[in-house]
Amino acid sequence: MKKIINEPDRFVDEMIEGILLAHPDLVKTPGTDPRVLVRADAPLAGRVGILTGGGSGHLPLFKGYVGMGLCSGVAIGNVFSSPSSQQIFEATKAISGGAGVLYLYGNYGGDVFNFDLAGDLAELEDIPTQTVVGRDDVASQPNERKTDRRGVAGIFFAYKAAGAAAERGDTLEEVAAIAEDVVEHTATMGVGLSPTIFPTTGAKSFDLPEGEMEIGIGIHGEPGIHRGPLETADAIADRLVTALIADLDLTAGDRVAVLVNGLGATPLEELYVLYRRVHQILTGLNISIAKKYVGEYATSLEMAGASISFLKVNDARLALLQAPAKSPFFEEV
Amino acid sequence: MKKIINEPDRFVDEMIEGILLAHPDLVKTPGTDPRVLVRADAPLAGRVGILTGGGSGHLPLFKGYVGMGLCSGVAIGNVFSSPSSQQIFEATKAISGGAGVLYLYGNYGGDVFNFDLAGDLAELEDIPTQTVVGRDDVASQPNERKTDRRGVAGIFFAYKAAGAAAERGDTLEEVAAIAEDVVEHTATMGVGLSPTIFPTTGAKSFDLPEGEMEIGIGIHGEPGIHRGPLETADAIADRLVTALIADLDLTAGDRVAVLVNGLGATPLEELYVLYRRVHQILTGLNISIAKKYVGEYATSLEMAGASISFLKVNDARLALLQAPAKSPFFEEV
Amino acid sequence: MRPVELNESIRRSLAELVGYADELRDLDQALGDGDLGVTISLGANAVIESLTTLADDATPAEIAKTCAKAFANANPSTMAALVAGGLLAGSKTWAGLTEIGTADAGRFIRAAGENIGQRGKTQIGDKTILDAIMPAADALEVASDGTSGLDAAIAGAERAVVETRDLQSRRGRASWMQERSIGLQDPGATAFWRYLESWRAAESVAAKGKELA
Amino acid sequence: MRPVELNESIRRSLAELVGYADELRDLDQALGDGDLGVTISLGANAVIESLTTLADDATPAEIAKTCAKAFANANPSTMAALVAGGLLAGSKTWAGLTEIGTADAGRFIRAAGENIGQRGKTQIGDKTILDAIMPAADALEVASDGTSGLDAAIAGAERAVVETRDLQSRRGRASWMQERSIGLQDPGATAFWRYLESWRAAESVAAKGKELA
Ligand SMILES: Nc1ncnc2c1ncn2[C@@H]1O[C@H](COP(=O)(O)OP(=O)(O)O)[C@@H](O)[C@H]1O
Ligand SMILES: Nc1ncnc2c1ncn2[C@@H]1O[C@H](COP(=O)(O)OP(=O)(O)O)[C@@H](O)[C@H]1O
Ligand SMILES: [Mg+2]
Ligand SMILES: [Mg+2]
Ligand SMILES: [Mg+2]
Ligand SMILES: [Mg+2]
Repeated sequence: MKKIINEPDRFVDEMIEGILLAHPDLVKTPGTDPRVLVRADAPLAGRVGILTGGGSGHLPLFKGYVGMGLCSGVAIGNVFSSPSSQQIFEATKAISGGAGVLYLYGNYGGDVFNFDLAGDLAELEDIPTQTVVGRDDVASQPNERKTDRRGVAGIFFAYKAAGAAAERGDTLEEVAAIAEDVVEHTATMGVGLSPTIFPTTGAKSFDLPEGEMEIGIGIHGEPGIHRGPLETADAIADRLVTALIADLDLTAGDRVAVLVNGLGATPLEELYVLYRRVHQILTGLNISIAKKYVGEYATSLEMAGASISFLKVNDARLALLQAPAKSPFFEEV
Repeated sequence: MKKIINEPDRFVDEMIEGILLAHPDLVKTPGTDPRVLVRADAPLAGRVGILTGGGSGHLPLFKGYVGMGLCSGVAIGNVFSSPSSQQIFEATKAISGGAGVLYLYGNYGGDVFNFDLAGDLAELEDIPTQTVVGRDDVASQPNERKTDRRGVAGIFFAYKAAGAAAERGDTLEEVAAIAEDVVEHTATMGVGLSPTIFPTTGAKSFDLPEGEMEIGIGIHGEPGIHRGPLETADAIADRLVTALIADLDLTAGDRVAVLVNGLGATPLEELYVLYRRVHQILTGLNISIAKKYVGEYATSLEMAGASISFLKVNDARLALLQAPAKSPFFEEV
Repeated sequence: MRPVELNESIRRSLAELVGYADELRDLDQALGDGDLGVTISLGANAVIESLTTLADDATPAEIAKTCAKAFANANPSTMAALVAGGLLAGSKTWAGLTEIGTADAGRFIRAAGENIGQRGKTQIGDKTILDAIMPAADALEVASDGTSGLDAAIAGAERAVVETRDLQSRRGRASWMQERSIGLQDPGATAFWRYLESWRAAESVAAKGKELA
Repeated sequence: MRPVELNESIRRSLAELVGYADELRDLDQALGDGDLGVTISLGANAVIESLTTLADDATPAEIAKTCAKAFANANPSTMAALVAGGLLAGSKTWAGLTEIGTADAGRFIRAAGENIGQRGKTQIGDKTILDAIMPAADALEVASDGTSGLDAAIAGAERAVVETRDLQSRRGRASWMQERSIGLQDPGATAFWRYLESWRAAESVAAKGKELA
């Protein structure tokens, strides 16, 4: 294991401690549980709170998107595992400003059932909640079963749009509808080149022979749709972009936001080599790129690989992406 | 090789192409050589230009710091090797707004001699230049020979301060003096856990047995000062911070800016575990942290490891760090 | 069974269940992410701990709620949340009861199963824990006495577990394996079956202990 | 030597020098970053290419400047920049000359060495290319004829190269190895020595070619 950590069991808590020490102006722990993190100014009276959550190991997901114009809070699990319903419930109370709370997180069973349980607890305390799950990984289910897809990097678009809507004072129904609309128009596909090593066990998140790649891999190493010899950046981009265009049914004249995301160990240089090709393909098809993001937005510790996400935009969605936001890891001015 | 690239020989050019396609509002190629990149609004009449440059493979160094309040341009070499004097000279002309050009880059022979040659060419065209080299790696030379040190991540502080000074209209002498002052008060030390693989040859940048670490390693894999079994994050932070405090002669009451920098494959989570300890040590010594940066600021492709940089600040230096800046990879508002 | 006996029986059975943690880890490794062993052992220990400090006058429903809360938070996961939600739903069928019999156990388990089915959007045959729960509820509800009811419940659960091998997983992490899930035994269903077996084993040891005393 | 001959001799010697690329790569691998082989082969080929298209009436100084420019940009590095700067400085000593003799070559090399020493903040004994350059300049300046001058220059450079083995590197990348640099031969000095050898080898082949013709 090539990790700069102390006791593996303390990894998550120490990481959170570091974030709190580094960004006390932006985030805080409202109670005694370090696994609950909220905006420094939470709760915002009269505003919809947005709560996300999930396993650790994906920075800047999920805790990196807590801030102005983004999520209001996060419940943090161990590496790759769900936070508890109790933690989610605590976070819900801490961000509730009277206008209800939107649960917005990735579609994984553990997270879903724990958020649902927490929602039941919140209801008992008269905090209305609604739920929208990110489910953008087109490799995880065919289009007919798209509501069962895993949620990966594309949830960033939903955070950004829903966060902007909550910030301007939209109602819970409105914020949820915006999140749902964005999720509906988001698609992602990734490629994995090497696995994550779990800090506690030293196990690998998946096995891949040297020189091979897995197209469609999930951010916890979930199986993809094609395994074979490593191809060129252009060939990989072609595979991913073709799948995304088909899934979103993009045609000439459409506009998209593009996110080229690194999964951890892959250098930024390679993400730009990928972006280059994505840009060429889309431009060639007369699909215009209204906004682009290149960097690490949702990782899997030191996994090597990348993902490409598209959000099909219209004026409303684009305006929400362009609205100001500020968290420890993301800023839009 | 686990790389998302096309022809290895085209790696650098395609990466630059990607950056230009992604950020045409921020950067441009002034001539026909793709290895010369400048601010989209360059040259700024009456302003000092700041030119940096060096080998590729260190994103966001160097090309990521071209923008408002930072560098005006960059000359880009192959992976880990210097740009040519001709490229540096072209970049000089492209950013010269009549007030002279500051050469600000890391202290490596190839870069130094090529920048010097370019400076001779610039002189022939009546463009005054001055040179300040980043030389912050305390592991590379003892304090008595500090002017011979390698330049690593700490040059970020010099970019930020000199860039702010140039932006507000300081003269070449003033901008150079500010850069020099910041360099003089900057110290960095790193730790390496696994090497970079060169895209062209597949060779490793250094050899390190599994389970070992190298303290003081350079960003091209240059030898450090201690090699031994991998230690805990806290023990590593203790080693690095102790060396930096001694080198900068920090005592209670001093103020510093802190940069915890990832070298490529090391997850952001681990950088926060490191930051936590750095914060604890400094606070314990009554040294206050006036500004902090945690993330990837100067990498070495997919090398695993991290570095810690301190800039001893006073009011003047801190104000320059706080001034607004905007490049494809860095923003201060 | 009175509350204090119920409390003790649950603790004894959970101590027994922990012995199956490795089996469950391996099954979940093959079909999912391998954390079910940890969920079960941390969850069982957390429940044991909170039942140990529970007041003697706690009702059966309160005991069930205590189990739910402890299990939910020990190692959050699909199983933790579904089981906790199921226990809460089950506890509602015990409202007002001060002692519980075999049929009460059956009703509890049915309510838990229905809740899990709802929350998990699952039906029997989807290859989940539900497949093992429902036959056990059936058996307990019609049983003439506790011992035969438990035996029948265990037999029904075991049959269902074995049958999961031929099914394709339709829910959760395992469903991503699609056809490759066929041939592998569902870890969640196995966990429930092993829990019933643990109960029987623990009771028979306890009964022997009482005989000797 | 007239300009056209000079041009041809340089090209022939550089073609010869490329044969030493692997040796230089290995030496630089041990003491630095291993790119010297590439610098020398790309640099040599770039110079050959630009000399091939240079006008026949180019002066010796112009030839030297052409070499400088091509070598500087082929594979930018310490060696590329220092050699290019040295060539430019040397070319100044040839201002006005239409033919060059052995002593002119000596003056050229001395000026180049001084320039490298200045730019590199280096002195003899720092274990750099300078260590090999200066003895060669000494030898050529006092030589009675070209052949003996070249032989003496080569002998002097070789001696200096061998002596670098016992020295500690005080400049550039190699200096970071501190004491561990002792025992290893300086790649830059070796490159200069091999260049002189390449010149001699190429000339003798050319001379044989002329005899046969
Ligand atoms: N939607 C669902 N409804 C009911 N049971 C489910 C569902 N999804 C998964 N399960 C059960 O959960 C078991 C896995 O539990 P666990 O290991 O905790 O899941 P995870 O690690 O994916 O959170 C499966 O074997 C299956 O029995
Ligand atoms: N400051 C210096 N002055 C003169 N020669 C130097 C200096 N630094 C390095 N050299 C020479 O350069 C050689 C290495 O050249 P090169 O491989 O191009 O360097 P790098 O790869 O570090 O840019 C050394 O063997 C030495 O002879
Ligand atoms: Mg990373
Ligand atoms: Mg990285
Ligand atoms: Mg599991
Ligand atoms: Mg070299």
